[in-house]
Amino acid sequence: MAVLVDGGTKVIVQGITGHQGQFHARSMREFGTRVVGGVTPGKGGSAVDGIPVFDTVLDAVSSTGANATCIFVPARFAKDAVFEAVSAGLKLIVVITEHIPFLDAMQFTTYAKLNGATVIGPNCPGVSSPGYGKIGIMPSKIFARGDVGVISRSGTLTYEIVNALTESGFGETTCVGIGGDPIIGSNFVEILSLLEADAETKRIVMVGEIGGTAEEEAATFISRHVSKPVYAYIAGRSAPPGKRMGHAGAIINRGKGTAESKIESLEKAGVKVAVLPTDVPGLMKKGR
Amino acid sequence: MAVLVDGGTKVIVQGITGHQGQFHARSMREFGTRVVGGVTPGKGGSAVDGIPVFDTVLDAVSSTGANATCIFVPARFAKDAVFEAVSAGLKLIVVITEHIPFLDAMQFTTYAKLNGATVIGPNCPGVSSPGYGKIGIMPSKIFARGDVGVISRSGTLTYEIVNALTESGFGETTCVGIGGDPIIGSNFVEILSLLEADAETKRIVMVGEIGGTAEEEAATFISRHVSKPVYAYIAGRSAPPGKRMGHAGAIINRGKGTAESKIESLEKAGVKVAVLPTDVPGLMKKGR
Amino acid sequence: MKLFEYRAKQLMAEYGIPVPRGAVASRPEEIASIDYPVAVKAQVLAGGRGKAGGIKFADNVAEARSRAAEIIGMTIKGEKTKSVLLEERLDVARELYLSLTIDRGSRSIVLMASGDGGVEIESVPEERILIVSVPLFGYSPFLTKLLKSRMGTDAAVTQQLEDLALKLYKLFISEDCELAEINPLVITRDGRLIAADAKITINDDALFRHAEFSRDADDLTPLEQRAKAEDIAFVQLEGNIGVIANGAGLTMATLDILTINGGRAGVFLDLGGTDDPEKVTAAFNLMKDAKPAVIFLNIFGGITKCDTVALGVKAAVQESSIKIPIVARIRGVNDDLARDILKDIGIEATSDLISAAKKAVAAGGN
Amino acid sequence: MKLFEYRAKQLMAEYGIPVPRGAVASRPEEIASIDYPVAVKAQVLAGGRGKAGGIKFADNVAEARSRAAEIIGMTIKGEKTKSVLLEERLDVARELYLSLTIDRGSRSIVLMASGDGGVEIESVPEERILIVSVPLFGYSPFLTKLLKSRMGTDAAVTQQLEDLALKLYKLFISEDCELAEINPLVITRDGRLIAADAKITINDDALFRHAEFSRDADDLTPLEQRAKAEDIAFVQLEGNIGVIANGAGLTMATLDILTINGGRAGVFLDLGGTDDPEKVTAAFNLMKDAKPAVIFLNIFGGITKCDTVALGVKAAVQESSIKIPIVARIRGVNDDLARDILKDIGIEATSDLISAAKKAVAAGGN
Repeated sequence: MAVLVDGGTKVIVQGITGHQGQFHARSMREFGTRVVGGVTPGKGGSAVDGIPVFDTVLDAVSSTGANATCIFVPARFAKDAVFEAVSAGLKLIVVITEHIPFLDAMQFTTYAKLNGATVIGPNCPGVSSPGYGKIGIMPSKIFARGDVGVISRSGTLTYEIVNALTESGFGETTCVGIGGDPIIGSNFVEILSLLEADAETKRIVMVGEIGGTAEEEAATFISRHVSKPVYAYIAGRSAPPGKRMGHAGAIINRGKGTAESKIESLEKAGVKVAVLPTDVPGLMKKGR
Repeated sequence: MAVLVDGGTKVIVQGITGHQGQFHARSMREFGTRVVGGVTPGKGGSAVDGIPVFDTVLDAVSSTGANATCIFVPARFAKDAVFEAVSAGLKLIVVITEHIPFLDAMQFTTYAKLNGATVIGPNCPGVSSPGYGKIGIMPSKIFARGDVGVISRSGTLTYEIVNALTESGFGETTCVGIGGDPIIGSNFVEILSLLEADAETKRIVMVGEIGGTAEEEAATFISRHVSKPVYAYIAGRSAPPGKRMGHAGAIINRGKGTAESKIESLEKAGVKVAVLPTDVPGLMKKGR
Repeated sequence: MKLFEYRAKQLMAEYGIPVPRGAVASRPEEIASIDYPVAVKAQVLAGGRGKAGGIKFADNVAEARSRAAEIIGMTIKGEKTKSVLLEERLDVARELYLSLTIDRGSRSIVLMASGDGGVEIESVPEERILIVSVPLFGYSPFLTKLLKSRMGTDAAVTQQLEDLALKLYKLFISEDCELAEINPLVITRDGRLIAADAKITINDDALFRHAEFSRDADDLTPLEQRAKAEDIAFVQLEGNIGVIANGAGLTMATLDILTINGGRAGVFLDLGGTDDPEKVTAAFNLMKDAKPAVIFLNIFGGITKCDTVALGVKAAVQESSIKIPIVARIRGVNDDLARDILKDIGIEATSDLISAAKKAVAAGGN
Repeated sequence: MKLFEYRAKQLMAEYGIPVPRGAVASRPEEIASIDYPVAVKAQVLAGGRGKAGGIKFADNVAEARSRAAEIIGMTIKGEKTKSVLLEERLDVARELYLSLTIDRGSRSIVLMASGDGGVEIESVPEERILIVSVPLFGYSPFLTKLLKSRMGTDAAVTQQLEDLALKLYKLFISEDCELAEINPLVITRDGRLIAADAKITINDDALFRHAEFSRDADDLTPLEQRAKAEDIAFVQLEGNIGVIANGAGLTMATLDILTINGGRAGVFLDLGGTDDPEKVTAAFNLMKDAKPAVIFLNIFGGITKCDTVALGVKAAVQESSIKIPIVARIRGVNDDLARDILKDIGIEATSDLISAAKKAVAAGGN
């Protein structure tokens, strides 16, 4: 099996008639995802590449039985889009949109949590389960079905590492890009617990970066609750304090969030931490 | 074992220096409850019957290791009191206070849920686990340790039924008064799932009343998830529509919330429903 | 607390919600100039006033006064009409339904809407009603999309609808409502959205935050007002047995037991968890003035001690010379003491609920 | 976006938070009458300006002007001082600390407070700091109790503290802050609570809701401003290698790899997930003006196709005649095409990250 996206996943795309929405709806479908509908207000009744478009998420859900959504709407409409998805009963909400205000993200992640919905993102590449499908914008070609679960705060860096894994003969159960913003719907810990419970996942790769204490919390969780081998890479060893390194979340503030602290915590929890991102497959081969 | 209140429960009383707080703190302690502290702003450093009083819940928790609270503060301060308890990390919050505005109750039950805290009430008699302790205002003498779990929206009516059970030779694991208001922190379903999971509880008594659809939802839950025999009594068969019957929650509105609908749902779920409250022990003896 | 239509509309107008032009009058003479056709509407809290003749029409002052004279004083479902609302008649194109209320299950505020307004919402098929929780952070634009989709409104009306829904939500929160309902919400032929009828219920427990509503407490009978002042739950029913019990659940159960045994409760009075004999005395005095055929006292003592209740009963019977027969069932903490006290004043209290209920039914003459 | 102290205080004053009397000047001549002793404070965003000589004192206009002349133009931690804030000197009895910020873990707004103000909060022992989430429904009175208990304030100051905390919370929410910090929060000898210093950071992603802050964007260097306009993440560092990569994580990893191999990045430039060659050209033009010793291009093509990037590079090199040596590592979607395009303009792109990084370090002369 896989986590989050599996054989039962039926996805709608909020913002399907936009450039990104249209492109990735097609790419998701080509990867095997059941993309059952799209939503763009005022365009209900039309279709994009044969995918029916609805005015509201509620209409889309009642017509298609969708249980997940991929959100591409502009930042200032993203909060409302997540509220609408939660309100319509969707339980997996992947928010690709970047540059969403913190207060908006706080509100929609909270509202989703209260209603038992899982939010991935915002500002994330999404979720891919090779063999089942993907929700989001990860490039399809880098994946192969296998037994590695991947969790990452980064996008391209993850592709780099997944690609290296695949080229070294490994493959993935599910790869989850949780997003690089300070306020995200699912943290390492939530996804680690899903991967730990997934029978097919035999080992886990965690791609972290500077900023916040999510990696430290993951380390504590791993030492208590994760039995599978975990490999990690932490980006930002050379980042100076006070500089935001591209991601809104990647900043060393008030002495917190350094790569050193994260690496030390993870190593204490028994995680093998790679010095270079390209070292991950090598570490894993040693572990086999 | 018991549910909610057991050997590990350490209670503080918010509003301990008031008439009710003081009286019931003593009564709880006499019932075997570990009442470790009280909170009244401005009275920190004093004591009530040897129980230390603190200015804030945070002080009380850090000094005593309390994990539960019983709230007696006046209605207009109740929301803040629950926020304070949640903020201090307490995981069981029993709100005795009645006449709390709905919007306040919506806010504090939501905030508690988000933070993984269980609220019982408001406007409830609390929780009693004979042999371990009680949090709230239930009269101590009616209880005996036994294997019946009791859940009720009512106060006195529950005492009547528990008393009848005890006089008929039954006893209780835990008796939970969930409260008679429309907005309450824990519904039948939440408590049913705790009692179903509790090894010592062998049978369950549910005391419902007109208003809302909590009993109907409980019936659905019982038919799916409860293996233990359930007995019920529903008050308000003779209540006319549109009249609020004492409890703010006890009203038949828009054709919803009738005793007939509740009884029918429960009977369909295999629950034995008593016609008179005093019939419950008799039904249970037949079931043995 | 339910507000009268005119008061609910004043409140909506304060929040910027469009309501018909209108004026309230409690005597026909108060009706001054009218330069448009009006509806004369009885101001009662009961539903169905239209069918009961509580809404009439008039084209000028003289007609309006005579219609008002017909309506004021009229009794509608047991409620006496004290005033009328004179309101411009709208040129109606469509009638919609919109309300906000509290939902127990989701612990949230729920928006209900339908394109089928002007009838009781209970009679509208469920698939034609939108029922959706408002996110706890407030009204959000997707709700407007759902309203538009369900009601089939055009762009211009949808814009008015969003504005109105936002204001209604603000009113609901700020005024601690339990219900805020607009039915019908009218679209006029010239494309305006107007709240043609309005029902607002304020959460009683939040009235301490809303002193301005205290003068609106007209929906209570004099006895209900007295009970409220004493913090006693008081419900007027149809039968002839006066029930005094402690606790809402026990009181309801007592009613049920009486009904099963062929009796009917006339007044329902819940002492709650008191331990004050004076409150018991007040309850008996209230009950005396409610004039039931028999008083059935049913107490299960816990927090409320039985002897406390008995002392209150004794004081009431002695001070106010209550002549109504009293049947008492007393059980729980200090019930022996209580029985002795009641015996002193000639009341034989039993401990068995069912037999006591049967006795009360018999005494009521059923 | 960080606000200058004077702007942060203006904002606080708008919300009713007491701040010292003061005036801002960007030239000494602007300083007019002063009838009280003042502090002349450099308006820079860097911390530690006091130690760097950025705060001086004056008792009259002449003194104030000459202190201002000394401070304006001063470079503090690499930041040039453009203006000074002249502010009444407070008669300080105590210094407290108060701030609101965003907490990732609890996804909430967090209130931090301490009785030990006037020093960096990092230097205060943890057990002397209150850190508590504000409930998502807003400031609630229990927080005041916690503040009082932690700061040891008397009743009169506590009342001012609650009022101030409420206003700071309102400011935080309404202005989409990331940080709102008052340090020190001063209690004067006559018992008034005043925000003696103020730090406010506005959430960049929420600036679309706050047009009024656009004129405050002075904390960006000219290159940073250009990058912002092009929606390119641009970070100025200390080394001599200019890094262009796609994606924040990959860019950081590239920096780390350079560092491990003995190099140091001077500029960090993240294309994000673009598929527009013009954005790549813009990035190269930016990089050219940042004048690194070598440009290291590291692309992992996915959404961003490698050939798109190569076309952008080609355009930049040809149009703007970039003379800085370019080391390229290209991998992923269409990397063959990309390598061919780059070959045309004399750039030999490799696919191996580590060897490319070593080459860049060597070219940078490290």
